[in-house]
Amino acid sequence: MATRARLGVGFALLLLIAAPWVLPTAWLLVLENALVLALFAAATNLLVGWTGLVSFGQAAFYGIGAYTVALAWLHGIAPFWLAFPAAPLIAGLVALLTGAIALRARKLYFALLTLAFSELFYVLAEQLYDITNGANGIFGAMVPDLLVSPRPGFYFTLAVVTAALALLHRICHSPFGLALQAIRERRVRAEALGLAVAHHELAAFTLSGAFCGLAGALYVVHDQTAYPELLDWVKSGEPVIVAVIGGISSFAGPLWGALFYQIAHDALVVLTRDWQLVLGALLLLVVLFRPGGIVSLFPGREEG
Amino acid sequence: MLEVAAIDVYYGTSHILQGVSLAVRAGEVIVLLGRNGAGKTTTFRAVMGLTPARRGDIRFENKAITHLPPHAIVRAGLGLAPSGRRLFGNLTVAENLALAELPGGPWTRGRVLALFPKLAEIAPRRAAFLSGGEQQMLKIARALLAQPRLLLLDEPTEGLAPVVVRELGGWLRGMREEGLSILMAEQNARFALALADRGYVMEKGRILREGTTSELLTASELATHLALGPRQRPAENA
Amino acid sequence: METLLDVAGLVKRFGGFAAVDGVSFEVAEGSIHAVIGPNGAGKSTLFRLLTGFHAPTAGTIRLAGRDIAGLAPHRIARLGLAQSFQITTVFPKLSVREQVAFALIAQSPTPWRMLGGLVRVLGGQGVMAEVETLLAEVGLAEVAERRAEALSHGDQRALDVALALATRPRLLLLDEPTAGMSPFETERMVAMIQRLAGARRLTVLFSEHDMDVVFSISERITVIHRGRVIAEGDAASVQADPEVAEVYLGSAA
Amino acid sequence: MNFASAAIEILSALTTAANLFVIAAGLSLVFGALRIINLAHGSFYMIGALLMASLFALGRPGVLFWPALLLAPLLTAGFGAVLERLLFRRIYRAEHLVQLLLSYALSLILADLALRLWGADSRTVPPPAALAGRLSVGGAGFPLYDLFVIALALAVGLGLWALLHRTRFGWEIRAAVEDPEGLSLCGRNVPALFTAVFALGAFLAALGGAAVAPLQAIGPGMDSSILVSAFIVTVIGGLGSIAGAALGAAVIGFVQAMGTLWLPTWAPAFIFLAMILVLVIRPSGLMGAPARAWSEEE
Repeated sequence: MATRARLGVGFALLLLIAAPWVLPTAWLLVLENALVLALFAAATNLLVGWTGLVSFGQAAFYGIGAYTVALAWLHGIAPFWLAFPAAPLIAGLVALLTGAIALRARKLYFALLTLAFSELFYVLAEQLYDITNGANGIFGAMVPDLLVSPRPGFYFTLAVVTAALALLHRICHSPFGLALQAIRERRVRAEALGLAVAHHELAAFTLSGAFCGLAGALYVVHDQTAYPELLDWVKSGEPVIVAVIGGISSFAGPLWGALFYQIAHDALVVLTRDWQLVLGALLLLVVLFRPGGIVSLFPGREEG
Repeated sequence: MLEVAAIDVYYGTSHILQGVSLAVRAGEVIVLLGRNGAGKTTTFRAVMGLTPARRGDIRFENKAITHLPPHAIVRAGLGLAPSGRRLFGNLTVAENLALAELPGGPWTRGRVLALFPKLAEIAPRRAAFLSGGEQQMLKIARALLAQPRLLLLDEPTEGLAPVVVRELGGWLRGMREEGLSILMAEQNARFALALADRGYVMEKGRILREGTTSELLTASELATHLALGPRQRPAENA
Repeated sequence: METLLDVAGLVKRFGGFAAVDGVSFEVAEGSIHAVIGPNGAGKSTLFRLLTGFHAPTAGTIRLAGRDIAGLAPHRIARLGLAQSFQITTVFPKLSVREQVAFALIAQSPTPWRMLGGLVRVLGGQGVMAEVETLLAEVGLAEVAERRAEALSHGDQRALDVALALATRPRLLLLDEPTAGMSPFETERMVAMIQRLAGARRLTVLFSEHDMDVVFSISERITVIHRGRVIAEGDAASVQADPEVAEVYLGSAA
Repeated sequence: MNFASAAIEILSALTTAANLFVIAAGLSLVFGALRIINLAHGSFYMIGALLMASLFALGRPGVLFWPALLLAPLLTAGFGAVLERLLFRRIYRAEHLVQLLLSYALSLILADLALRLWGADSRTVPPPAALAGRLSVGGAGFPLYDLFVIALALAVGLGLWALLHRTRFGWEIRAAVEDPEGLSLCGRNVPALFTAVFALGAFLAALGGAAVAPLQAIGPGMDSSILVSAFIVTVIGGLGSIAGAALGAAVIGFVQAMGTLWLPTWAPAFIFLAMILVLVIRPSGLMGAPARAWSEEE
């Protein structure tokens, strides 16, 4: 990272640490939502932006992360402090298994297969009523009291998201991340150069799934509920859109996108019922005229 | 009838044609010679509007066609029989021909089938299952049905058995007698020069030489550019 | 000289059409060997068979004694056969240095080992130094920070070769290395091939339409036509071969 | 469950499948010729249904059913043509992410606009009097309108086949699927053809929406619920193949009918499992579209 970028990140962290003492609680929650969304979007972007694999099924892993925490509480399987770290592991394991199947298909068919898996898990969550409470979802005191109060909850989320993003950043800028980009640019050539492309794609899918699962577990910390729509394909579209609006070709893009999306959403939902219209129009404009996303508007900041 | 004046053509950022100029007069058969990758196909694509020229002008019968869409260029009287297996393979031969026929010109399906009687025999077959010679026939027939006054032929002998190449020469002479002008890109120099009035030699996106058939047949460049003789290379002892 | 590549009875059929129809030839270690032939002769298919992008219908391909016919492309690459492509296939959005580094680390076997930092995994400065050496060797040191899509055509082809070299090949396969190049770029490429064969003791097998290039640098030439070998020998004998002349000039109608 | 109610369940599943075929055929046609993935296809379906309801409500009850059934898809087709000219034309050569997102963005916008224009309340359209009854066979009463929807799908299937194989327009579409450039060399205006094909796709989606109006409540949310089903049908059959869409619809109809009979709660899961299974065995669907000839050249 360039010095300027380091300074920027440090400054942003300072602002975020100060936030609970400055912002009203309502806005603190918006910010917390934005942090979780940022992780979800950055994790999805490991596939979409870095590897060139368009997945419309990342909500499956997000939802599995959320359900891990919620089900562990509902059935008294494990305490929160065990269930929470287990969430990304279980989501990653499911991603490994589904990825091994979905990655047999290419491009559009891959996107649709991930969508099918996401819908399959959605149906499971809805129909396994005895286990999941079905469409009613699970809600209750599944999170330690400490994390429910605004400031500690915010700091917990901030700490987890920061650590996870640091790790993701590391992965994106490691040789592995470089290999993923090479796959995105020219899959055949990457293979001809000796790269085991299929293994790398599966590794990326698994990692992305694990980080999405972590984001889902954080969602539960925040809202103390899990319900089937968390696994739906519409939910899967969200991190992709956030990443695209922010800019998929840089690491920072999805983070800016998440901040922008969450604030715009929460502000507009109050003002107008046309949030979807605004989002659609914005996405249309970005896709047609600003394929680099929000980050491409900043001068001299192409790579993050 | 066709004037190509100093066109530049790019694929993305790579500069493929650099100031290519050539002309075809009514009734002429012109051959464009050059190795693979010399820019012959790109020249044809630019003339037909498939890869529009970024600079320069293309005029056909004194009408500017440089920026017209391909179908408008076809309707202006230019036809292209492209190289390779460019047929609608899932359509039958009859469907291919019906699709290609435009009204208001001398070529009807009946007349084309009279020129290529073989096509009538194989009319119900899917084009994907034709032999190389049959495909070439169908491609030319298709181009004729668009009623061109100037026909562009890209590598008509490519992949054809020698017998079929001779036959192709016969068809082309027949078409020429019908008053059609022809611009043909070929690697088979002897075949092309036996038919043509004049020719151009292309190399690396430029026109290297222009001349009559007899001039080109004897030109030393032809031997060096198309055949096997080594050329002097000045700075080559690195 | 030892035989590095031994192709015997190679056949590739697509449906009923034999694109490669019983091709046999040998490439001696350390030599510069050309495969030529008119358009559609089967050169591209032959190269795809050698690199594993097609599986042969019949025949064997031995690289240093080991049969590589039908192996996956990345396996063949790891066994020491690298190629540069006819249509330039560098990675457009990566910088020149990044993609040469990638090509070097792609030789590392597992994704998991690649998760750490770049320099550490590469074993310290050594590999980054190798990147710089390679860049200097192909004349790209000055444009190392640029994205490949911003390079000239000649530089892209040079980068293509650098990527192939990064796999530390024994045999370098070049598919029409000077296609679409200006005369100046062509000379640069020819000089580079000769330098690589000389300094790196690399075996080079290439296809080419520019006969000046073919005859000025090849030690041995294999001519194929309609999927078969019709002549083989040094420049003089191939030039003198009447069948070759027939194939290239065509017969009058 | 007795025989009569089982038969009615099966007929109901068949009706759904038949209607899905009409919608999926449009999706597949557009993909085949234009190579574009249209996530706004469900929006055309919804707009068709809403227009149907509005046009129907213009006249005295029942009078305008048949005109509306024709007019609603025609209006939607016109709207589709406009969208093709303004938006989709720009992204034919773009990567699939761009296509997915642009059409998804459009579906968001259309959903919101529909909400504005038609409101959040759902509407109903009764079937015409002639089709309101039931056909009694062996103790089971089959709703006549369901039979009509199945007949309509058969007619659409046959009509599409005849269009594609017996008319010049159809040959042009099939030629464009393989090689649009070659078609332009035949002097055909390919961009105009693409507009027409896109409009035809929108027409089929809207026809599905209009036809389904008497069977369910019409309102917001119809778009996203149908989209996934239509995609599953299309993907199982193979994108770009009309016959594939028919086959996909038949598979889905069968799976759904069996699921409804034996394990009603799991029926939706079976559909996704069927899709996963098909794609794992045949990664481009049962009857995947042929690749464009010229993209395969060496």
